[in-house]
Amino acid sequence: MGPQHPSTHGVLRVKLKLDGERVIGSECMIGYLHRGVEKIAEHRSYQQFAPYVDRMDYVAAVSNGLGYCEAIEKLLMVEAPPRARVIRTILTELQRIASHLLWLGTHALDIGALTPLFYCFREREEILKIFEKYCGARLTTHAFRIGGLQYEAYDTLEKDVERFCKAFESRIGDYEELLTQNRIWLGRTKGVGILKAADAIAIGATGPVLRASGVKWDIRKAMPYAAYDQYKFEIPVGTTGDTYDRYLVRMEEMRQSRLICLQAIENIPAGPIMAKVGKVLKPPPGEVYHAIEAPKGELGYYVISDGTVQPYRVRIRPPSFVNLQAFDQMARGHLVADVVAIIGTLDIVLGEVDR
Amino acid sequence: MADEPKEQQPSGMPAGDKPASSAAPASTPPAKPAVASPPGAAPPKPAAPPPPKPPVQLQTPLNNELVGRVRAKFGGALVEAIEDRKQAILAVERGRLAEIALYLRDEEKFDLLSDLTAVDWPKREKRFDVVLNLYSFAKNERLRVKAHAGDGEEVPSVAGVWPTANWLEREAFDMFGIVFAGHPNLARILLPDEWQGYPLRKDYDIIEQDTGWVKENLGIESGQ
Amino acid sequence: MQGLTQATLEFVNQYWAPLVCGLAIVAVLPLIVGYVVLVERKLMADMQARLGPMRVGPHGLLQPIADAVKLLIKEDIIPDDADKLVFWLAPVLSVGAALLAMAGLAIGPAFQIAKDINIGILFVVGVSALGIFGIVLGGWASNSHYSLMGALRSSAQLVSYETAAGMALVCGLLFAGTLNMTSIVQAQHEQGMWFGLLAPVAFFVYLVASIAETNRAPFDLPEAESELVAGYMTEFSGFRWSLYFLAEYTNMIVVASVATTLFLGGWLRPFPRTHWLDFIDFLPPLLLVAIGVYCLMRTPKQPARVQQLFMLAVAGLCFTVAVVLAAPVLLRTPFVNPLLASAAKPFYEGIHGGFWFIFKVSAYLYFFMWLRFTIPRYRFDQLMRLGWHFLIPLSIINVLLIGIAMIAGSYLHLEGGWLLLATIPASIIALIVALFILAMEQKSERQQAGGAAPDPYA
Amino acid sequence: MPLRILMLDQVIFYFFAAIAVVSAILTVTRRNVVHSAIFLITALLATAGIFLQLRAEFLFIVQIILYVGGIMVLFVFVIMLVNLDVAVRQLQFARQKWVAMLISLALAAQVGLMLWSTGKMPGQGMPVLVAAPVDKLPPNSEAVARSLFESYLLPFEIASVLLLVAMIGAVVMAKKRA
Repeated sequence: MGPQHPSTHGVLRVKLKLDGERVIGSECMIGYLHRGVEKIAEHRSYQQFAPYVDRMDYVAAVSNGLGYCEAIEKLLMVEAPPRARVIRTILTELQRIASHLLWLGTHALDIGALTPLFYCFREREEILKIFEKYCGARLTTHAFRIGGLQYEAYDTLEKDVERFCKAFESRIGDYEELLTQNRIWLGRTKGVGILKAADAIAIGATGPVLRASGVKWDIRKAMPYAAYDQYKFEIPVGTTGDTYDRYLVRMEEMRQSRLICLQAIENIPAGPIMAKVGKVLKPPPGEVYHAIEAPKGELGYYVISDGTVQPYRVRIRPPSFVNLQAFDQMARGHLVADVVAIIGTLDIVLGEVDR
Repeated sequence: MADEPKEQQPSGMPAGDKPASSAAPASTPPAKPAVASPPGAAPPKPAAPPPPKPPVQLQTPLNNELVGRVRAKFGGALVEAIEDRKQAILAVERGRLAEIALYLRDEEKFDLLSDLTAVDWPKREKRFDVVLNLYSFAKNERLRVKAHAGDGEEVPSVAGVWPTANWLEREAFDMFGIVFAGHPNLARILLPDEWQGYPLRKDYDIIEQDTGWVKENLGIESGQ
Repeated sequence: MQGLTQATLEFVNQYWAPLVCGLAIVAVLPLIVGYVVLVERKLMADMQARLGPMRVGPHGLLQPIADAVKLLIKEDIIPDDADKLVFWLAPVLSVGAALLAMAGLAIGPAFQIAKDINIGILFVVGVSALGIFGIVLGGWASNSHYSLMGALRSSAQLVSYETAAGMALVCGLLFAGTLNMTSIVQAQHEQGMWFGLLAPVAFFVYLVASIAETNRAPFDLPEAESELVAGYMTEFSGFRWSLYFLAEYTNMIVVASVATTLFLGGWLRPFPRTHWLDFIDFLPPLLLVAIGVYCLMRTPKQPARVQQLFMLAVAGLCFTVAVVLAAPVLLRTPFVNPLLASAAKPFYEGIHGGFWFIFKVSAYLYFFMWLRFTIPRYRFDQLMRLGWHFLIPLSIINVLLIGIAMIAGSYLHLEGGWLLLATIPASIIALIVALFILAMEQKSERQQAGGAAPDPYA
Repeated sequence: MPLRILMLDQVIFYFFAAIAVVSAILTVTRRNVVHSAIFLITALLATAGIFLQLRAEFLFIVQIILYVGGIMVLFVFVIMLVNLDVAVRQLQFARQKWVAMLISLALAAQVGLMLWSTGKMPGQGMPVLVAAPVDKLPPNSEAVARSLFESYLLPFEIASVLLLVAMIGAVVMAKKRA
């Protein structure tokens, strides 16, 4: 299946070894979208590198930005003010819903259901409108700054988010109605691409892929960052770790994110939105590894500073790159038609895989 | 990007490698990672405008029970244990990395290898740092294990211990040229196989490209 | 001289009338298919919270013509080492089969091209089976591995679902007693009961099998399979591709009309024999009047002047058809002298019959389209397993049960509506058997859940 | 029956017969396998046309469904699935030329005898079939059905059992191979 394949979410080439219809081995050829982000990081100042981070996982740009800014704040031993942290949480959760919506739409399209795609894009459009009103950009938002936020929350932010969350509850009902009990959908996803818990941990899968295999671990709960410790939300966990469980986990995650947003907009604390951080950042020499729960999994930043304006080394731990490793063992023994479903359920974004 | 890539040697970094190291484990390897520069030697650069931060103690020697157990088990292999910004870092000897990794996974329950990457310190004699970021579900803790490797020296592969290291090590090889002994199929993962040179090394200039490969495959003079 | 005119007259009605009707069908059909495609795109858009084609003509009403012109102009690429003869023949074969099948259909009591050929339904089914060649040869001629695989898959699907469809038809024919289209509808008229109600399971099996046979909705695997791209149609472009497209939609119409004739009572009014329900006759004209009024209301909103004219024309069309439909009904009412009424009788049946037939066919097509937008696609082996393990045994058992019910019915000399007493238990037993097969299927699926799905070609 | 109608029937009959003969010849002579399959299909369709022309619609549709819709589909399937380039290259017919010549001669002799003997019979040589008027003939599907299920029920049952056995045999063989 060549790089221009209609259903590989970007430029991914999969070499399949087939016995008739059955897949007996596979090898992912990646690197088509490699832009050398980490090399560029070593030649840019900390603030200048922030927009590059959005281009990696272009579907969930806001959470990339959050991860990077928080990593540098940890490096500077600086804490973002509470108001900034709450607004950051709201925007990141909205981005998670948007990312899952895009996943649901394209995944359902690959398996043949035409309608969910348009429903998902209708909701996603509303979220992108909120981003546009907040920071002018829809996709690569560069919404956050190191130390806090650049823009004050626009006045109708709470109302927009509330209107969206109110409408979203019935919308998820629509998707569930279309797919969850649908016999053909079950036929195409039940028992496809099974990844047991032990294998998931061994292969380093994180995020919904890991949780669907039964491991109850979410960085937002385990090591809360931004303002996640102030809100109550559950972590959905699957049982068998097949495509259907990943579908259920992500649907439940969308609901939880909606709850977080609702709790967050109730009281956005007043106060400054930017910590005391100078124009020129020269973090004291040293290193830090900071990971956040991106929609695809654990997104980690390992930043080493040598006291100068430019980071000495920025290493980005991409969840899609690691989750894609599980593809080979998941695809084995399935038919070619299932390969499409498995790529969909891993929810990989090639910008992040190749960096 | 308006600014031109500054190549000048970052001023503040203490030049050369400082042999002295605070904790005095039995056999200190000659070179000491500049990163864990002794606290006293280089006064932490106070960021210009912010209020003069007290020279906070960033790299403090770490001595919790984990370090104790590891030192008891491996003694010399554990070169150094420090804590940077409340994150535990163990520097271990390159030769026994795989063994220590197995120990950390089984006894210490660090069952998830979040990330495996490498850092290039051209100034140091043992040039590369292979950095493993581990996480344990049971203890909800992170640990960073480092091993120093010179150019061309082989680092034992941990793909056996954590299968996720397979691609991560291939990427480290692709970007830095570090050879991992015992890796199932060590080959380039992101760049084309015939690409010459290792991009993420400090001496590999950002403008530079494998012009040979570009000319031959893409048929254009040069990437720029 | 007299001999000559008599001979030509006989010659005309024997050979020329069908020829002219045939030509009419071949000319009108692409237009009908074009508008069926437009309706489908509009429906799909409506279900997906968007508008669908709006640009060409008011509400995209001229879109099909634009499509047809585009397809005609598009460059016709022939893969270089493809087999010229077969490459040209394949689409023609599949369109020919589909159009030929159209000839056998009885649109209304009056309008049927092949005047009640004795083997009606068999003719339609047999000829549409020729369509498989179009697909297989098309796949082979385009000489690419993928389209060949797609062609083989879709023909395997067609062949296996034809058996299921055939058995379902047999079950329907048990009630009708004859193969001739018009007499089947006559039988339904006499018994006053649609066969679809007498044998619901057969109707369901035929419905599913007909969807699979026209490669649509959940069974449109050949062109949907991601690596087969467009299945056997990949290499065809421009007009050749539109021939296949025309064949697919004509097949859909053929299948829909066979179902309406056999199961939904052809051109009969919903309750043909119950006279106190006669007001149903007024329904068609009222419906068309309503559409006409709606168009009138919409005309001022049309932005462009020409679109307003077009909407007016559509409204006018609806009104004239409404009048045409209303005329025979009014004539038959008591206060019109019987002489005129009797003259209007055949005229009334023809027009109303035609309306009801088209209404039922479009309802059937609506169901096709509705399925296509909502449910995802079957994998090829699931599709074959459904066909062989579930549909075919179910339809055979159903024929058996309906047969027994018929004998019991004749033994207790139940007539018409009373026959339901016998057929309902038969249908229930058939459903129980269906559930049993499904349960067995589930069990066997669970056993080899570990192993992968069985290879369809094994 | 005015001459003109009769004449039209004749024209249609010869038309179909010509197609049948030509495509039969082409089937044999074609080098490309799929082309010969197509010509075989046209030959069968032409014979079906002749059935129809003789007002035997049931036979017409059975011919189409059985031969063209059933058997020929399998032929084309086999041609597609089995990669035939190898078979085409080997020329096996070289040796049987003489045997084929002999058989065709015998066949020609037989046909000649039949033609010659009719000359002896009363009536003018070739028995010219008169196209039966359309409405007098009983609808022949009933006729076929009645004869099949009443007068020849036993052979019909035996044939169906035979078919069943053949089908089961095929399934068993396929199962073993898979």
